[in-house]
Amino acid sequence: MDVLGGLLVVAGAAFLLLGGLGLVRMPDVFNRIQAGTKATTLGTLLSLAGFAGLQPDWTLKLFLIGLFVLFTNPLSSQVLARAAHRAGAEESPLTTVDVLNDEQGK
Amino acid sequence: MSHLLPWLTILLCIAMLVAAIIAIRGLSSPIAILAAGLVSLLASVLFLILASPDVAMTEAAIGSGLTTFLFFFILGRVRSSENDGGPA
Amino acid sequence: MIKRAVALVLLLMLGGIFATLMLGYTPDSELNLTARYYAERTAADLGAANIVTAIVVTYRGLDTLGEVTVLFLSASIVGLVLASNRRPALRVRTPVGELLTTGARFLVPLILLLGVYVFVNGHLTPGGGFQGGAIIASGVLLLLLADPLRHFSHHVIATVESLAGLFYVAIGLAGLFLAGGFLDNRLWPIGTLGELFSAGAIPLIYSLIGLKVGAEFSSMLASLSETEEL
Amino acid sequence: MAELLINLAAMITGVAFLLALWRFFAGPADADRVVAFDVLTIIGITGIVFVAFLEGRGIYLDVALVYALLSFLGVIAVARYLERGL
Amino acid sequence: MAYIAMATGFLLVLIGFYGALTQRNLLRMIVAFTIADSGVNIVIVAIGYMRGRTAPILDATVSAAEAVQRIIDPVPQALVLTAIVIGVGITALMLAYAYRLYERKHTLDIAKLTDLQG
Amino acid sequence: MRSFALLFLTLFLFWVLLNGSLAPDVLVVGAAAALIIAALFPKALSALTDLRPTPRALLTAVAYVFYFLKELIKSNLAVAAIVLSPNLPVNPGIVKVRTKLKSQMGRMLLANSITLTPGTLTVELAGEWLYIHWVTVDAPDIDHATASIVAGFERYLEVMYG
Repeated sequence: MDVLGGLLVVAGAAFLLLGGLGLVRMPDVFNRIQAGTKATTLGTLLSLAGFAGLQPDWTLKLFLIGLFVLFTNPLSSQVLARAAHRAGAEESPLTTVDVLNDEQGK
Repeated sequence: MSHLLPWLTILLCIAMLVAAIIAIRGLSSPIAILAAGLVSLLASVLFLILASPDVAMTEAAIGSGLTTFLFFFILGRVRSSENDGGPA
Repeated sequence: MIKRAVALVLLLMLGGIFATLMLGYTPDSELNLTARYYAERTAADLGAANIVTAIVVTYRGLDTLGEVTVLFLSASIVGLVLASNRRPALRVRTPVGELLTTGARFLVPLILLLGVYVFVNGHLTPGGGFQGGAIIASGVLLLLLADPLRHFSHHVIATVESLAGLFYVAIGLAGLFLAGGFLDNRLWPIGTLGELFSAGAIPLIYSLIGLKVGAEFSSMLASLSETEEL
Repeated sequence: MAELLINLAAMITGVAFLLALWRFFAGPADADRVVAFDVLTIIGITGIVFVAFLEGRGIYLDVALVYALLSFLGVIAVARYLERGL
Repeated sequence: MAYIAMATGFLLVLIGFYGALTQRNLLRMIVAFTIADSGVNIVIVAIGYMRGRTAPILDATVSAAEAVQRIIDPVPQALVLTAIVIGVGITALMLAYAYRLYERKHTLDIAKLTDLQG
Repeated sequence: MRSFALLFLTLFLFWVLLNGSLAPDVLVVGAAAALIIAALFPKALSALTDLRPTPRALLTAVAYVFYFLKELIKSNLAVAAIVLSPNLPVNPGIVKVRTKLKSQMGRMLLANSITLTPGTLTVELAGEWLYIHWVTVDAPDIDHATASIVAGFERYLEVMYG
């Protein structure tokens, strides 16, 4: 159980690292939000599961924390993405299509 | 395993100093405010390392939402003639 | 330029003072006299598991009353300073997206309940009235972010605030007559360490402080939100 | 074994923290820094759970709970400011 | 750890004061003040920290009997707790005054504010 | 009335989870607090508000959780593949898709799920239209994009919320 928990924590940390790496490497704001949200959400959830394995007494609290992360993290990312788009954030030259830009007449 | 905590402290302290310097020398006002918010969020983790969960919770509850919001609210109100002074 | 040089010189002097303070500092290895008293007596005398709470609410209860008053004063002054230009109807430049409104409607009750949890359990877990009040104000803040034109009733906020304050002082006075002194928590038996209904009046007092602090922060937010865009 | 794994995880999380911090420091636009801020707060939640585990105190998790539920408010405030809604 | 935290706290105070003294924008002076505020809080909490001890909350891990040997000094924490809350009140007050000032003079730049004089 | 009761139930359940105890004093305080908060926010939503009270909906909810976790892990492996490959094979763009969901809670869950799954991020939600940022755009027109992004989750959420 301890080893399994430890492995889960390491996997979570690896996903967090992936999120950080994506944040540094991706070309524009939207892609960075993508990498940031997904990888860090899964990373946090996995670490919390791992700690629940290491300390079974804490499972309930860790579950609640995971639930909150699951709801608040995508919400803040979406609001931020909308704001970035409205504020006219620069898109990477690789961008192929942007329906929203065309419709808002920018 | 407690030898990890000093390293964590050092990491947090470096990050806080970097954020504080951004807050002072940063280019734009929103980033300065955001950096100040980051200082208080990291301070909350530091308080937890210093074994004061009460203080850490206060800092997390207040530093994350309330203070940042107050600053951005006033900044949004006075936005029209943005004279971003910066250091003299 | 001269200003900056003067600032640097001042800061160098201040830094020197700080450095000598740091060099002269040796950490204690034993608790000092006051802390030892609190550590030894809190559990037996007051029945509170969180010693910081015991200090804030009971041992230094009068100071906390003063602090809440200072906060009340600063909230009132913020209201007063911003009072002259209240406009009923403002417009928002960018409407709020549906995602944020739905998210706020979903999350606000949970945030408020978390605030209640934090201040009701102030004597057992980290947290208490000040943290709980700040969390409740954060719930109000999320409402405000999701609907910038929302109108908060100053009347209700003021009523909650003053009722909480009134009961706080009343319990303090009751302590003077029924127990050992002003704000003494031993109005009724202190119960078993670690249960929710323990530590005498501490959960009640801290809940009242929580409501009062929450109302004060909310009133600051409400008076700010009614200002006009310049 | 578990101890080794925890050490490894702490190191990896530290590197992730530094990467996000770099993005906060360097990010060309305001929005980039806000994304970095968001990621830093989420890594902070894991950090708090780490501290709770290392100190062996379950009650520290309450702080993580508050942190998880409130840290997104700052990001939303900034976002509303950026889209000129505040 | 206490030393590292204390040094950081002092440095934050210095950085905050430097910012408050050299900034020209009133809003950013207030930001600098809040940083100095956090610095002071960190210093006070760091003074109360003792190596190898834990938080002053009694539960299954720390019983009431062994509290004296196991917990750190709770007094600085109670002090900082109130200081943080008051700090927000002060910040809100400063921001309200800044808003009023902007309403009158239509600038937050210190140099321009002193030039205009009424 | 129904939404009030459901909100109360959700809050009460949350309270019990938070405290992790079933002592009578905890339950009394929790019931009082949940009652007051539910009375203060008649407009508030809970995850149960629009949920259809049929056994089928509940079973679908359980299935949905597993489907979502599977997609979440798949999405992270996809992001990993993109981030770790040296030449960043991205082809980003913003596309428009349509949803059939009417309930607000269902739409929020849909948006959140889309944000957390392979290469997609909800940018804006306006009426029945969702604007989605897609890291690797395969099909820019509405129908294809709807089929490949929304359909999977909608199948479950439609049964749950309608």
